[in-house]
Order: sequence, then structure tokens, then C-alpha cells
Amino acid sequence: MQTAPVPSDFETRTNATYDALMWALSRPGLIRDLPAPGVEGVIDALIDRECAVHAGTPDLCAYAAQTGAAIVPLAKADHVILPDAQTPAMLRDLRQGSDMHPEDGATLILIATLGTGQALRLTGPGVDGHIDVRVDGLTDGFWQMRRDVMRYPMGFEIFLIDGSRVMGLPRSTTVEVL
Amino acid sequence: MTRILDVRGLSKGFEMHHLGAQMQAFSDISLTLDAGEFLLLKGRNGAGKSTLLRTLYRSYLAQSGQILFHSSHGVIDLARAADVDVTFLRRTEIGFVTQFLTARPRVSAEALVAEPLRLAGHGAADALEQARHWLAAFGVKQALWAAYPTTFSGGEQQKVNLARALILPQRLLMLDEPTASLDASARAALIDRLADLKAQGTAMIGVFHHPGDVAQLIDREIDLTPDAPQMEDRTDVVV
Amino acid sequence: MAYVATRGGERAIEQSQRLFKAEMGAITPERVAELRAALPYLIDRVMGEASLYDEDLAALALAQTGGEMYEAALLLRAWRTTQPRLQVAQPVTQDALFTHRRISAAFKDIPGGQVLGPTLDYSHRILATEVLTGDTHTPAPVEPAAKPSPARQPSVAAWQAENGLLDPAVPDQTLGNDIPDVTREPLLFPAKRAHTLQSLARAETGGALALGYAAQRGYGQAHPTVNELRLAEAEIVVEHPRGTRFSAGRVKISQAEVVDKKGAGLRLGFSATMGWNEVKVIAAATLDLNAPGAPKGAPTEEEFFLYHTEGVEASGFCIHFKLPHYVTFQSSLDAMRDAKAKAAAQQAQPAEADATEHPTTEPAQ
Amino acid sequence: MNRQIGELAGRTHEDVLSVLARADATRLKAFAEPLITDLGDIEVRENRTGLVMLPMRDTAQGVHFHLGEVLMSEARISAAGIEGYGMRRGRDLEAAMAMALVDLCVALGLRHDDCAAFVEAEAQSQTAEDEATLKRVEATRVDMETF
Amino acid sequence: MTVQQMDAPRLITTRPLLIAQGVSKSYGSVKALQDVSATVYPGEVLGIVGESGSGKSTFLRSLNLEETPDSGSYTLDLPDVQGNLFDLDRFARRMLCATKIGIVYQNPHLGLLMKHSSSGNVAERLLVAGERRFAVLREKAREALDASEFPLSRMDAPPVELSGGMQQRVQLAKAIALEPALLLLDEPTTGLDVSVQALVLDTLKRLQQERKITMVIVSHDLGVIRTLADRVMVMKGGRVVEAGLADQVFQDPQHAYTQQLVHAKL
Amino acid sequence: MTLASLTRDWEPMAYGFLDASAKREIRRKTLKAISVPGCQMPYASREVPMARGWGTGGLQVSCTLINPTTRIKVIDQGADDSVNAASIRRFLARVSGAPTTTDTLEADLIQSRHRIPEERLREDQVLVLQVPNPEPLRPVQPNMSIARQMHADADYGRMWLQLYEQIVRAGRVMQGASYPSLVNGRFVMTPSPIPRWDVPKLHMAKHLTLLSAGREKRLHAVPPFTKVEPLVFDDVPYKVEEHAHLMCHRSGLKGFFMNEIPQADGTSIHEVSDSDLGVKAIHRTEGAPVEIGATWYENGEMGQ
Repeated sequence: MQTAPVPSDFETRTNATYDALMWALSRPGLIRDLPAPGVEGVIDALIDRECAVHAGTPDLCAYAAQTGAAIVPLAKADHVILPDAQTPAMLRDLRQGSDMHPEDGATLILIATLGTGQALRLTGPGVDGHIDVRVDGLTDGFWQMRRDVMRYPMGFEIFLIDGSRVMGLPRSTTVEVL
Repeated sequence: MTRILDVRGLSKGFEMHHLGAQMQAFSDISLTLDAGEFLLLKGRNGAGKSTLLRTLYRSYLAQSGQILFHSSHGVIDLARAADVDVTFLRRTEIGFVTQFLTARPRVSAEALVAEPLRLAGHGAADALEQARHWLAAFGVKQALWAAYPTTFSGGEQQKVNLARALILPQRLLMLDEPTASLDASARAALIDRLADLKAQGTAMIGVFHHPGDVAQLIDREIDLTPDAPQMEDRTDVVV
Repeated sequence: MAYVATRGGERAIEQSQRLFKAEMGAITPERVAELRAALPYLIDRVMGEASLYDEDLAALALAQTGGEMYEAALLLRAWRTTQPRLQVAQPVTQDALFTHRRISAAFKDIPGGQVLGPTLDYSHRILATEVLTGDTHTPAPVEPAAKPSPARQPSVAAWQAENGLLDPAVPDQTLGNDIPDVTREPLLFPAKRAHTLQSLARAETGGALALGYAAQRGYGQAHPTVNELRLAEAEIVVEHPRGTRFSAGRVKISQAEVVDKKGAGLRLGFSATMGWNEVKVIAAATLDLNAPGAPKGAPTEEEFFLYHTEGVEASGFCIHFKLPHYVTFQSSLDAMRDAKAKAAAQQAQPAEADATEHPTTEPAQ
Repeated sequence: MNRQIGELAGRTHEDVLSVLARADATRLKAFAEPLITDLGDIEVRENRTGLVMLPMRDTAQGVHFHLGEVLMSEARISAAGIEGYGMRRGRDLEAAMAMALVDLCVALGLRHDDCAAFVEAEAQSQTAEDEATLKRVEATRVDMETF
Repeated sequence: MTVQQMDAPRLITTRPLLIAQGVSKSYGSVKALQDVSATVYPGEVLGIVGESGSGKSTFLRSLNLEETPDSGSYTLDLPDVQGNLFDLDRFARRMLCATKIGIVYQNPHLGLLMKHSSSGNVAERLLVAGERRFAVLREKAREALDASEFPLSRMDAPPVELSGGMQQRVQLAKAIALEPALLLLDEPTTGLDVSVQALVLDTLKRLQQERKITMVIVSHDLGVIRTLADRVMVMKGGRVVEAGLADQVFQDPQHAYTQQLVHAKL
Repeated sequence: MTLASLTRDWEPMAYGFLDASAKREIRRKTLKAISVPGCQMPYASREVPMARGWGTGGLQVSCTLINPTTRIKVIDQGADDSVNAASIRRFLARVSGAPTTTDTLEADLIQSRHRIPEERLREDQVLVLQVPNPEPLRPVQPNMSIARQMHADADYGRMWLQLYEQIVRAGRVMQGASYPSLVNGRFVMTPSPIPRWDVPKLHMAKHLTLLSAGREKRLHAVPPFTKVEPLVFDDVPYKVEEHAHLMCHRSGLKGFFMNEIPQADGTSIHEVSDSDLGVKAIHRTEGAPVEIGATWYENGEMGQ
């Protein structure tokens, strides 16, 4: 303990991944860089045997399962990892927590394309005034459904992952389709 | 003549569950009453005079028959009318005068007398002014107007009671021995007021221990004694 | 002279620790071993409250803190945080305990009998002052019985359940990592029973005693009778990589059941802890017995006793008041001075009479 | 009869492991040391201290809850594709390693008689120790005489 | 006899403020309320009498949305208030009760913060309803306390230092501070000295007359009900056994239980 | 090979002291805390080698965020050199190898007890506040379960009532530090016991604030650009401590939060509470090239 401790590669990677995720949610609409592309790093940083995960592909399922997390149906998952948004109706099934425990709301991790596509205007905590962003790869009606199903402070968080880029949308963000 | 009351085949008895007995008060009474008319109820003790008044007022529930009251809003059978309507009519069109005052602590005589006017929608100042007028008329000393009747003598309470009961001209007035043990001047004031109301068109039906007190007001009499000869009934002498 | 932030704080910290330690002298392996051998009940108490079972570490913690119990428990708990969890053992069951002491106050005799085991309960509490004048106090040896006591003893509660006096407990199927763990997840209310019992197992003895005693004195609804009390050793049954379950050793545990006899049937309160600590488990079982339906804010309410018997948290908070608070103090001082100035200014002006005041005629009750 | 890997001279694998876990550390190490040469290439997969959480079932409602954690040492080794495992109370990593070595020997069927003799001797000493304890305990039994 | 008078001839077409229909509630095997219905018109005072355990307080607490019955409906004819109020979520219930319904409990501890100032107790209700101006809070608290005939010189004294009668006045002031559409009174004078009881009743009577507050009052004391109520509902074993005009129920009780009750108490 | 050579050495403790599972839990809860500003998120809270109540909550958050390049500043009562700040700084450096600083402008991560530095924080900085009691409702409702329900209901009547009572009894709001504040229009939080002077610094700030209570096991957050409004009546304005006119006897600074130092003659002198700001001011007076950042307060007035 006298010499300065050195973090393992795993520690360094998950620490940097979390830093990106934390700032992504703190400043919705601003894109952050992950240390490595893909959602695996996000799984490493956040998920372990205390989590219940729903993943959209067998590979992701297997990756999530090796952390010790339980693999569960979407409606029971605290982390939902999907390669695409499928139908917006699935947002209705996401865990939103309760008035007493808003923290039980899910975290939705989606693959999307950032910088092109649907123009959105974001307002809310973490946004200085408003910010306009473009997101592609989500199904029609996604944002409308997000607005319809969430009853703040209940709700869910969304991370949009595009390669090694990530954008965060906490439940407190209002998304207006332009 | 404006018809006010049309009672048809009214009967009242009391079911006394703890005795397993039924006591009949009166049966199959019919009568009518017009505006400005004064009807005296007669009969020996226990003939059901007060009971009839209370049945008409809906303090007692009729067993059968109808009490058609011609209100300013239309005709309604008081025997079966909704409670809310009865409450409303009692507040605005049907009065009941007894000899007893229900005094309430910390309510002054004048406030108590003004109350029926206020409940009927009169302004506070107007109601108070009229209340003082009637307290004076019934011989309540001015010094007592702002005092609490809970502390008054029986006689004074009775005067306050009459002022209160008669302050608001109503369509139908029931009188349950209001003159009993009144002093002469108060009795005179009462008769004046009743005459006044009668002239304004109030229909009255009453029971009096000494009918002589109100002799000049009486238009008709009905004897409730079961075996009384015949009941005078104005239905057959419709004008 | 230029103002620089001196390192005076750091130096003071260093020297204050030295001062504390200087009083105790060198900590040697011999001292630790002596503490371990001489103070088994103190060691047990520290292990239970730290929820870390290892006599050597507990003895070391006591040596390092000079017997400051709260510090010793904190030291062990913090050390615990650095260690990986290897396994979750198979649940210990009452009928599998290697029993040293087993008594019931509810019956004169019980199936399996009353076995006193090691206890000072019936001793006369007389100081052996002769030791101070040079004599050695050598305890008389136990005269062993001809036959060994059965290692395993039947359960009083099981007998009561068979006789319809108690609702039989439905054995939990939860195992391993699925058993709720307050060291890995927050304690929320209404608490899971597993959280309640785990928190009581870790509870500070004095805290549990104070609140349990309050419940016993009438601040609770139920009056406890000791249904069964055991001091025992429990096997740590772990799993070999090929799946064989085996005992990797034994640890001392205490277990108490108390019973409430006020209702239509009997009702049990339960507590167990690592190490031998009878007072704690009887007090904690009393709290468990009283918890259902306890009013909010009563000492027997779950939230109340679980928060207030957490010794490491309670002692930490208590001593944190020694930390400088001059910023918050300054903030309050500011408000206080302003309020005083306002009051003084108002005194200077005659108070406005309350014109709309009502006289009151009601008698006070 | 199908002998299971890890059984030894009529003792189940469970028995063997339980005896080794409680065996005297000094004797265990002394017995294990020479086994290393017999075992050849040994891969040490894990040798660490850590905590084993100890749950209990409450007798009031049957709920499983955690009593607390026990400091344990663990050793996990392999040779010739077979695993040896040691887990003992306390922080003696060497003793855990010694236990893993004996377990591996038993699993591989090496030095069968020596191992059997060692386990037998340790088992007897443990039984004797328990018996002595329980005789002292029995001395504290309250004899409830009947009238 | 028709409890609900659903088929009674009607003359005046006011709509009821409150309609409760078929309200039932069980606690385990105990049936606290069985198919209880009540209608209250604006400005009316409905008295509910019955012995303890008759279900009258459970019914009142249901009207205050503190209890959720197993079945039945409850509507209030007020702007922005729709549907069966038993179906409202927690938040909507709380806001409705905070702004539209006032309650006075027998036990002041249930209705008051005993160590806060009396004016603060009244102000709390205004605060919950969203008032954020200190001067307005002060003034409205003063008005409500004054209307409840509470001595203003003591408006900042905590209820714990006041007599039982005064505590009830603070509760009353709190209940009327927002001019509720409905005032619920649960044994408001029980436990008070007789003389104090009369004074509190008098205040209630005056408030009712001056402000035309619709009230539902529960009491085992027939005198209290007789003083205040326009109509009376008699409950026994969770059921309504009789209902009618107050004077009628007291003078000409129809049901055996009511007769027994009236004869025993009068 | 011998038994001794086969046997491994004892592992040193995990990087950043906390094991991976503890860090992941704090990460997950921090993300939720940021997403619902001001809402207290429960977490398990591991035991760390410091007594509960001595910054163990802040410490766990810092240990989770830290890496060898994170420049850490630790203050207690505004001072870098106070005993507890020194102890925590030493611990963080020891378990992470991260560099430390006393300069607010240089810091990436500032762990603080009771103060927010006077220099404005930037949008790449994280402020970790140690929280002894995260529950603003505690004074009016000690029972945590009921208090949680009150938050769920946004039932803050009692909170307001407390202010009403203070004005009635003392003529003003008597809340000193930990002034209850409404975050993002929904949750009332305690901003940790920072003085009233510091609360406006949280309102629409550029930096991220994480507030963590280790003993009480609750974590809440104020993200950047988030409304933080102290509870005040419309007609009784929020008042910070009257320190605007006080002057630091060491540095000559004026218009910042001050420590009062009683003197033997019965008077008081003052020194600036943000010790690093004081040091920088003195160095600057002595001619050293010191950068002092923009401050929240200018001439004793909160800037925009």
C-alpha cells in the first residue's frame, strides 16, 4: 500500500465508460466518447449479479449473463439492451419504478445513429436552454410513446449508442420532435 | 280562493316495536285549507290534534293518505316528498309555532329572531331590524334584545319564540297551542300578528287550549274526536 | 508574513494518532494471541457486531484500538470491504447445531433436557481480589460426564408446532446470493425479514439491549419468555468445485427464541448472531417479537430499532459532532443575530393592539 | 460399486473434505509437502483469503438470513485435468493449499494408503475432541427429578 | 320506507352535492360497512348516529377518502371533480381532501400538529393548497380562527397548551380555512365538558347558517345530531337502518332499533 | 516446488478501495440520481476505513469516480488544510494514486464538507458534497418511511409550515445551513449543510453536484443547468448570511463568506472561509502570477 496503486485495464476501461455515461445523462444531447465501441463496455461498467437484464440478441444475452446478472423478460429488467427500438409499444412495458421508488425505473440501452435522421429538441435539467439533435434508427412514434408512458418522477433512462459515441436521455428531459 | 292544502284520507298510527303494539292516532282524515283561512282543530284529549299537525309538518310519517301542499313551486304530497324538499319548504313556506323556544347558548334574542329571515335569504341588517321590531311588538324589553335567551324566564322566552316563529310570512302556518300561559299583552300581540298574516294570505291550522283566544280568526273547525258527528268539509262548498 | 495554507492539520492528525498508540505500546503477536485466549466473549462480541468471524483479526482489532469497541468493529468492517466473497454457505439450521448450551424458560423440562453449558448465570459475582495480592486463580476443572451430551438437540418450537401451539415455520427456499443482504443492498421499509434479522445479527449489543429492555419494560406490546436459548457451533457448509458440499469448519453462534403468550396461540421472536452473546440475542429477539404492528416512532418499530442499533453508524455519527461545524454554526449565528435585532427594533415600537380579539368564555380543561 | 472421485477408503468425499478442513494445520502441511513431487505439474488457479457468507434459517418464520461473514482461505489447483480444492477457516493460505494438495491426491488416487491413514488419524482426533467437549457439556445438564 | 327516497316526489330540482352508493367495506371477516348509501344536498347537514362499531366513523372516513371501500361509489358535484372518488389515485385524493373537504376529528391529535402554532395549523392547509404568500397565510388563518370563535390573542399558541374546546376550534378553523364544499365532523364534541360542548355546537350551527356549509356529522350523542342535523341516518352493524328528517327520526322513529335508541337516550 | 512457493501472497486491496461490485452499485444509483434531480436514491453504502458521519458517503462516490489522472481537491468548512479534509485527501490519493490540488481551478473532482468554493465551477468539474442527513423532512418527520411517502406525494406542506413557524416565532426564517430547496420543481432536497450563501451557486450551475450520505445510505444529485430554488414565501425573500460587507483580515478580500474569529477583547475578526481563495489573493498581492477564477459573488452580490 505504500506505492501508488495501479488500476487494472478492466478498471480503467469501466471507469472511463462510466465517466462518459455519467456526463451523457448530466448533459442530455451532448455526445460523449466511450473508450471502446459497442454496448459491452457499458455492460461491464454497470451490470453484475445484482442486476436483472433483458437483452435483444443471443450474443448480448450471453455477454450480460456472464456478469452474473439474471436474464429476465423486458418488463422485469432493470437494464434493457436492444440492437434497435423494435416497436415503440415496448416502451410501455419498461419498468418505471414507483412514486416511492423512482430508482426502480429501467435503463434502456439502444443502438442508434447519432447526428442524422429525426431532428429533436431537448429541454430540461442538464440542458442550457434547449439543444437540437438528430437521431436515426428508432422506430416511428418512439418519442411520442416515451412522452405518453412516463409519469415523472417515474420513468426510464435511455442511452443511445452509436459505435463509441453515446448520448443520454434521462427521464427528466423533454423531447420535442421537430 | 287559492287552495293551499288538500289532505286526503290521511291516517297515522304508531308501531311500538318494544311493546309489539300499534297505537292508532287518527284515520282517514280529509280536509282542505285555502289562503288566508284559519282552521281550528278540535277534539278531546288524545284525539290526535297535535299528531295531525306534526304529520302535516312531516315530523311524523303518515301511514296512508296524501297531504297535497300547493307551494309556490307547484303541488307536492308532503306525506311522501323528498326530505330535501320538506326542509326547503319549512325554510320558506311552512311554519310551525309552538310555545317552546329552543334557545342556543351565546345566540342573542335578536339574532335568534332574525334567523328565519336570514335563512330565507334576507340581508343581515334588514333581518336584524325586523327582529327588533317584532321583539318590541311582543313586549320583550329592549335591554334584553342583545342578551342570550338561555338566561330568560319562561315567559320572556315564549315571546322571543313567537317573534321568531312569526317573523317570516309563510304560506302555511301550523299553530300548536302557542297561547298557552302567555300574558295578556303578549297574547294580544300574537293575535294581531296572526290577523296580519291571515290578511296577507297565510293559511293557518291550529290547536288551542282556549280557542276563545283566537275566536275572531277562526273560519272553520274540525273535530277529531273519532265519533264526532260529521266533519265539516269545505270541499263540498267550493266557491 | 505571507499566509500559506500550512500542513498543520496533517501534522496534528499524525501526532494525535501517535499519542493514542503510544499509550498502548508495541502490538506484538503475543499480545494478540493473549487477547484472543483471555477474552473470548469480548472477541465474540466484536466479531458479531463487525459481522466478520475471525478470532485473530478480532483480537488484532482490539489490540490496535486498545479495546475501543466501536473502533474495533469499524476496523473489521472496513477490512471486510476489501475482501472478495468466496461463497455463500448452506443455511445453518437449528437441529444441526453442535450445541453447548440449551435452555428454555417456558417449560420445567424439555425434550432433550436443559443443558446449562458455560455460564456465569448462577455464579456469585465476587471479585477474586486474592489475585491482586499475588495468588493465582486457577479455575477448577470440569468433571466430565461418563457419556457425551448429544451434539444435536431437538427444537422446542418444533414440539410446540406439532402440538398446535405455534404455526409451523415454512422453510425458506431462498439460497445463496438470492438471500437478501443488507451489506449489498439498501435497507428499505417495510424491511424484508432477512434484512431485519441480518441487521439484528450485526447490531451493537448495548443498543439492542437498551431498546430490547425498553420493550421488556412495557414500551412494547409483547412480554417475552425465553422459549429456547442456544450457544452452539455451526458448520460452514461450502461447495467443492465438483459440487460436493462439506463443512469447512465451525463458528460459534448464539440463538434465541422468545415467545409471546398473550394471543390465541404462541408467537415467536427470533434472533441469532455470530459468537456467543446471550444478552444481545435475547434483547434482539424481543425486538423482533414486538415489531409487528408497532406504532411509528416507537422503540419497537422496525425502522426505529434497526437504525438505532447500528453501532458503527451510531458511533460514527456521534463522534462526527467533534468535526468543525463553524460554517453551519456561522450560518445559524447570522440568522440569530438578525432575529434579535428585529425583535429589539420591534420592542422599540409599541405593539399593535389586536382589535379583533375575542373574549374567551370557555373554561380550560 | 462406482467409486466417486475424491472418496477414500470408505469415506465419502464430503467426509474427507470436512476432516481436512478441520485438520491440524501443522500436521496437514507436513503431510502435504511431500505430495507435491508426486503430483507433477500443478496449476494454481486460486489461492486467496476471502469471505464466506453464513446464512441461517430462523425458527420463527423459516426465513433464511445472513448471520455474517467468516474469514476463509481458499486454494484451487489442478493437475492432469483434475481439480483439488481446499477451504479452511482463517487466513492460513498455506494450509488451504495443503488441503487442496491432499484433495487432488485423493482424486487422482495417488498415495492412497497414506492419505487414508492421515485422514483416519485426523478424523479420530477430531471425534475424540468433540466427545471430550460434549462430556463436559453433559456435566452441566440439569437433572429434572420427578416428585 | 325509502332510505334513499329515490322514488320520492320532487319539487325543487337542486342536485345533490354528495352521492355515496352501495359502499361496503370489510376488515377480514368483520363487515364494517354493508351497502351504505347517502345523499347530501348543498347546504344540508346530515347527521349519522349509531353506537360504536356501527360503521358510522368508517363511513365518514370513507367520505374523507382515508378508507378505500371494497365496493361502492362516491361522487361530489363540484367543478373539476369527476367520477367515482374511490377510484382516484393517492395524489388526486390528497389534493381533493386538501382543497374541497374539511374534517374535524374527535381526537385533536389526528387533525392537528400539537406543537406547532394554532395559526400554523390553519396555514398548513393553505400551504398544501399552494398558497405561498406569508401575509395572506397569516390573514386567512386569522379569519378562519376568528370565524371559529378562537381568541386571536392566542393564535400563535400551540394546541398542546390549549383546552379541548379550543383545540376543536383550531381544527374547525383549519377545516373551514379553504371554504370547503364539504365539512366532515367525527364526534366533534365528544369528550368535552358539557358547557364547552354546547359552545362548540353553537359555533358549528352559526357557521353552518352563515356560510351554508354542507356538513356530515357523526356522533353517538343524539343531542348533538338533533342540534345540528337537517336529516339523520341511523346505522347499526354497518348498515343504514333508518333515514329521514331529523325531527321525524327523533319524534317518530320507525325502526325498532331507532325507537330503542331514541327512548334510551331521550 | 514447495508448499510455500505454491502459496500466493495476500492480495492488496482493490484500486480505489471499493471492490467492483460496490462501484457498480454506486454508478447505477448515481445515474438514477442524475436522472431524477433532487430525489434521494438508496444505496447499500459499504464500510470504508473512516467513521460513519465523517464523509464516507462522499468518499464512496469519489472512490468510484477516481482514476490516476483525476485531480482531487478536498475541503472541509472551505479549507483544504482542515484536519478532516487532510485525512480524506490523503486517503483518496493513497488508494488511487491520483494527484491532489488545493486550487479550485485545477481540480477535476472536489469533495467538500459544508462549502462550495467561491470561484465558479466549470462544466467539466464534479462537486461531491458530503451529506450527514439527506432528508430535508427529518425535522418535521423523523420516520424515513413516512418521509419517503411524503416525497412521493410531493407533500411539502410541513416543510413550508416550518418556515411559517419560524417567521411567526422569530420574525424571520431561522434555517441556517442546509436550506431546503426545491430541485427541478419537484423534489425538496437538503443541499448538505452548506450555508445559505452557497445555495444559489447550485441553481443553473454548469458543474455536476453529487450529494452522498454514507451513514444514511442515500445519494442525490443536481445536474448542470437545473433549477434549485430555496423554499421561500413570495413576500419574504431569501436571505444569505450578511457577510457581503465583512473583510478578511489576512487577505483583505471582501464580499465572500467569512469565518468569524472571536478575539480576547470581546470583538471578532474575520477570515475568508474559502482558504484557497485567500491564499491566492495573498500571493497575488505579493506579485505572484496567480489566476483567480470568476467568482459567483461579485462585490458581495450573487451574479447571474
